[in-house]
Amino acid sequence: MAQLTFREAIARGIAQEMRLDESVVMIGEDIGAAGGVFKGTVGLLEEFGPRRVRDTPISEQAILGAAMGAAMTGLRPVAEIMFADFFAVCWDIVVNEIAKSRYMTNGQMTFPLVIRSGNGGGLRFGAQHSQSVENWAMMIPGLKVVVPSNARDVIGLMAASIRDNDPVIFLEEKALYSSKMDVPEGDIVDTLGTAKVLRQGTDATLVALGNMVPRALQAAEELAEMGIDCTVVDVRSLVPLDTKTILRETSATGRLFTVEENPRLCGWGGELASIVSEEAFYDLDGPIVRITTPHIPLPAADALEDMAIPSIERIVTTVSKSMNS
Amino acid sequence: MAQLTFREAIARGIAQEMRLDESVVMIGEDIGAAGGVFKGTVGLLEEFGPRRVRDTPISEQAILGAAMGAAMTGLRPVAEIMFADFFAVCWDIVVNEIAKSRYMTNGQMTFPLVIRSGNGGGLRFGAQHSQSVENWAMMIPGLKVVVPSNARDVIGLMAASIRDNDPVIFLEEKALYSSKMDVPEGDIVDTLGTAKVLRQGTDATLVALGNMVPRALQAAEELAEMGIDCTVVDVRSLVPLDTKTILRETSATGRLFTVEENPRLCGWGGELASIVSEEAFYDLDGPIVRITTPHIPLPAADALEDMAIPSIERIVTTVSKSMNS
Amino acid sequence: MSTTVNVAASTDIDFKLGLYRSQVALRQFEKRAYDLFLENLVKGTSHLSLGQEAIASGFAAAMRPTDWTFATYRGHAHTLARGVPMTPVLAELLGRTNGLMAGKGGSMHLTSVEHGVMGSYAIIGAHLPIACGAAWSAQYRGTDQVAVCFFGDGSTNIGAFHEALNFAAVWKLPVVFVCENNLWMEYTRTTEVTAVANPAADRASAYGLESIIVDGNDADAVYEVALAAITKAREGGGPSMIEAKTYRHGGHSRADPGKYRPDDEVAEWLAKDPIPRYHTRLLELGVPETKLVEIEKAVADEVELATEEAKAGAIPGEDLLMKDVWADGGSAWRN
Amino acid sequence: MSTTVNVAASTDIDFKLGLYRSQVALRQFEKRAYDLFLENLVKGTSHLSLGQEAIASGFAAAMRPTDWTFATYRGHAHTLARGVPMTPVLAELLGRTNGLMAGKGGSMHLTSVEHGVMGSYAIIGAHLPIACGAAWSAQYRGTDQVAVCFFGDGSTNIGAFHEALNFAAVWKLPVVFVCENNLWMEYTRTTEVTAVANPAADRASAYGLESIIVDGNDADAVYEVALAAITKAREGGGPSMIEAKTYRHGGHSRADPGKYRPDDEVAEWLAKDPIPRYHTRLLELGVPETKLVEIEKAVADEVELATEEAKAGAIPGEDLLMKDVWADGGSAWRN
Ligand SMILES: Cc1ncc(C[n+]2csc(CCOP(=O)(O)OP(=O)(O)O)c2C)c(N)n1
Ligand SMILES: Cc1ncc(C[n+]2csc(CCOP(=O)(O)OP(=O)(O)O)c2C)c(N)n1
Ligand SMILES: [Mg+2]
Ligand SMILES: [Mg+2]
Repeated sequence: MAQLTFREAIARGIAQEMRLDESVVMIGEDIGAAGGVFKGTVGLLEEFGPRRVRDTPISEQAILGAAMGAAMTGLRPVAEIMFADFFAVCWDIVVNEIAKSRYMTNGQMTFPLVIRSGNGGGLRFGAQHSQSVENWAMMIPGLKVVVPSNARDVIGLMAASIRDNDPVIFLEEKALYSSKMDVPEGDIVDTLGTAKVLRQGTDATLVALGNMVPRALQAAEELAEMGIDCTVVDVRSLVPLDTKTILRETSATGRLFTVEENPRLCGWGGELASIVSEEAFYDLDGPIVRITTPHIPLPAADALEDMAIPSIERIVTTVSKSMNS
Repeated sequence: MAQLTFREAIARGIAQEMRLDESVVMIGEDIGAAGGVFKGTVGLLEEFGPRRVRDTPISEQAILGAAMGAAMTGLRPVAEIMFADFFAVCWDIVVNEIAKSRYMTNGQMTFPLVIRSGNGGGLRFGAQHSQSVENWAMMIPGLKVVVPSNARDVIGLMAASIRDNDPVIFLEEKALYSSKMDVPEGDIVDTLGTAKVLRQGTDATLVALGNMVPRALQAAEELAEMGIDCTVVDVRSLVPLDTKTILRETSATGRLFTVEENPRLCGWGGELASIVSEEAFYDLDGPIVRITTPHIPLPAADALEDMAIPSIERIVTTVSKSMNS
Repeated sequence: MSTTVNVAASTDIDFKLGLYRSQVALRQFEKRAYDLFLENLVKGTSHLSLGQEAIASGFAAAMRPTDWTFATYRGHAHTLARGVPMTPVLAELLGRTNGLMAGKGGSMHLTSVEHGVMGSYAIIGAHLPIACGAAWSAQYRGTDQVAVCFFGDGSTNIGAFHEALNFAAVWKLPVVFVCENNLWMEYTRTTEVTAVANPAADRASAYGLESIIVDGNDADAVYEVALAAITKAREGGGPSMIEAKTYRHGGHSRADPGKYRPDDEVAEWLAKDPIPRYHTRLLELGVPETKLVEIEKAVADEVELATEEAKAGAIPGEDLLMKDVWADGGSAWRN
Repeated sequence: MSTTVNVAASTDIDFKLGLYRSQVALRQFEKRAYDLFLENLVKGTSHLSLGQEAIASGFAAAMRPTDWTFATYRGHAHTLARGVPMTPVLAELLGRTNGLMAGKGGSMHLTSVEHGVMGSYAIIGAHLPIACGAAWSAQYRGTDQVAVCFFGDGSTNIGAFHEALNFAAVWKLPVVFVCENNLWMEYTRTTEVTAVANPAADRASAYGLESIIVDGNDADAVYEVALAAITKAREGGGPSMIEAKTYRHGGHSRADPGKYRPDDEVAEWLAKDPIPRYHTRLLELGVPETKLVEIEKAVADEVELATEEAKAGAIPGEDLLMKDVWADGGSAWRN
């Protein structure tokens, strides 16, 4: 067991796979000597050399195009898009090319690649460097979407993503980079499409993702003190989606609350609401409630950003109000 | 009254506004002499001249960047992105720049611009020329999203979009371009954020958008023959969203079915499901059911594409099965 | 296979007959595709390379089977030139299960990995960076494969072009960029919206590359320049960009008659049709006319057979619809 | 206002003193901003132009109040140089209601429409096409406004750069593109990932433009070249691109010490610091030292006052949070 930060876990997860498989290569801006702007790739250039860890120009279309072309010819690239907001400058390569080409070619091509990116707010970077883009990706057929909430999961899900033969959008919550936890030594490999029940309750089910997971957990503790006993589920991957766990845990309590960092419209919580209200309708005891950032761009000022993103307090208030009404 | 095609209505709607307001200008690929690849801009170069109707290089970022810069300095550009799939090559300008800049500047700038684009499938163009992108746009705070389902609405909603002081993504359903209807003479101006109840029923509410509206209507006729009397609502604009009408009509029948051309995940129907299952939960008599394209890229072959996109038959079967279970 | 074989071959009559056959095959195939489009058997759209055949044929002749082609929506010619049989290509246009991708891709997305045809891309510019990726992979794995990437004159104004060219130059990637300059975008003349006269060649220096222009209607000239660039790439000399001047005989797509183009321009280029030109050259080299007629006839038979086989293909069903979104062969996004 | 006034002014001591004051103001302001960052009063991030002041100051001096500036995340200098007061800029960095955008934009998005500062853009390349749009609007409306667009050396490799340059050239737009080449991207040397030595100037010809390089650490030189380009644009002569060679004294952002750069390179450029250089030049022109000290002192007082005022600003509340998504002032997406 060693205390590991979330950012160190990124490098450890990648290194674990690079040691095993020569076809795993890295590409991105400032990922080499600089170790990444978020220090998620520290040590990898030193261990694997510039042939496998390559810095690029500021050319996101070239980065992802290169990853795609390399994947279709036998490599397993791990590409970095520095901030998730920058997906917007290379979105075509992601959604029209990488996501669709296997299907369009009737399975002639596979794209075993991972695109890592710093996701979400909380760092006062303003509207162009703070977006949660998990739903942009979830919306596109042909992409897998992984969003770990802690260092241990980072390693296991990174390994699973690199080993996966499909394109994976791997989102690293910027607000969690400096979070720490004890992580066992040795290789860790997890499974995509498995949600985790982090807390078992009887009254309501809170389903959260990424940076919202620790907040949901903390809110559940506070709600318990108020007499509301919550189940907390960490979604971990939006595609594949562990609907079994989510439906089971929702049916068990009869109430679903989603905790989403994204601005409201078309967030993953809406998708969950539609699945639950179709498939577990008769198990529901009350309204499905979504706790999200309002449908606004994220402001830069700390005070404003803190008001925008769901806080523990807002989760507690929303759940208790709804449960008591 | 004159019979007008959907594509003719595009040009008529734009011309109506260009005659009134010199600041309305057009920009796009092949929109001038060629009249647009879908012939949606025929006659506009002739009437308004090359100063107001300008052809561009194949540079979508430049097209939308130009529209944005022009809008912030007093023009009201109507830009064309030929196929909605191509939003992916200029997504940054749409989501990070146009959508956010008013908010980020604390209201110093306004962006009265319209981005028109040929949207959706049905023309056997394959996965890179057939996407429904309304949800891509709905997901982004700061964008309005309009999707008309008939020629008359095209004119009225186009006028409303051009007059609106916010950026509007105006999606023209490719499958409807050749559809025809009687349209009154004279100027037509509609209101964004108003859904239309096209058919009033008692048993279930079908909410549809764009190309799915005529199919939902036809399905309702067939369902009526089977003894299921449906309300049909045409959403018309996703942002602003007429939740009042949708909640009212859903509560009245107690059942909601959405008919969406988009692949399933994070479609607008999920958003509706979440709104309804929170705000009209106690009025619901049964599960909320979404009828969508499966979560796959759209195939090119006619037979396959027809299987993928919700058909009248699939709507009828899904609704009747769910209502009778 | 070594490059010297090819170099020798270029002076060889049999090699030239092969180039002739290739061009004739592309021509006859696409004429048939057009007929089938007019018969409403080709649904959706289709973009023909009629008049531009010398480029696809000349390049294919300079490539090894292990090399890679990246094409656009106007990709029938590039696909066939690499040796993909006519039947699956035609069947793909018809949306049948015996199509190259069982109907799932359609005319704009022809792909045959087994022939090194690594896809046809319908978003302008996208495949230039993707071709870089394949070239990177060859470089990384130490194979001597080369990626050849075709695109149009109008495509030089999109961002991805710029990113790919710079990236390829900096990484010294084994990729050859080929701009088929047929003067027109869809319905707009490229020079009207482009800051330089030669949209690719005049920009080569912006990436530290040599400016190379070739007569794209002369298969021999194309072959020579292709071979030089491919050999350079194969030997670690990095990327090249070649601008091939040509013209499309027909419209941009579907049934477009191409009326926006001046009559005299069309006439001038029809007179430069690469196929009659090559025909004449072969006669001048002493090839008997009968030999050429024989080739044309053999191609015609091939087209006929492909048409029959394609038309006989089955209509795809639900099994194909839900297949191969994922590497496991399925399309499930949930458990 | 006419251009001749400015041309005359450039030979004028008062004008030069103005240029000096501007550079000193940018310098002192940003040093203060850095201190406040270290005090954790500037949250998020901040990108300083220390060492690059001559460019913002030289250009601003050549612009009319009605002209437009488009800047990047490294935009403090460009914002202040256009005449935006220090207090709202500093307050914006501190996230206060008296900030330029009431805290909603932050350091990377400084905007003051009333001063022609049409935004600071934090996605590399995005503002080049947007500047084209403003220039188009000036052209369309027949005003003689000019858009000036600043960006870094590393930004020349992104697609939007290419699209904007071609577009501006083809439409002959009144826009001036200014590449501030400070040799580095974030932590990577630009020439290591760029195919040409001068990332902007060596690409001008790809857009039919003249290759222009200027010493970006010499405010007079910058002013001259700026005025020429702006005047050309104003008179309908179309766009220009200028590459200004410079260096950032500090790191890329936040508290980055910039250690990845060789010591001798840093030393070489510190010796070329534009402000001492300009100071010396003014002394040589006979300006008394006391005059310069007076300017420096006045600026210091201004910074002091701005700091106090900024710190006194209120913390923004919920009303601001939900304001101005839409032109109606609100944020409602539903009824
Ligand atoms: C990003 C993008 N923008 C626009 C289009 C629509 N489009 C398809 S082909 C074409 C013209 C391309 O011209 P050129 O590059 O010269 O190739 P050609 O068709 O002449 O072979 C256009 C504008 C597209 N497919 N992708
Ligand atoms: C599309 C995009 N990619 C990457 C970044 C991250 N980034 C911000 S600044 C920067 C370096 C820019 O270098 P340069 O253009 O030389 O400008 P400088 O910072 O030196 O002024 C990078 C990579 C970004 N903001 N946008
Ligand atoms: Mg062309
Ligand atoms: Mg720089």
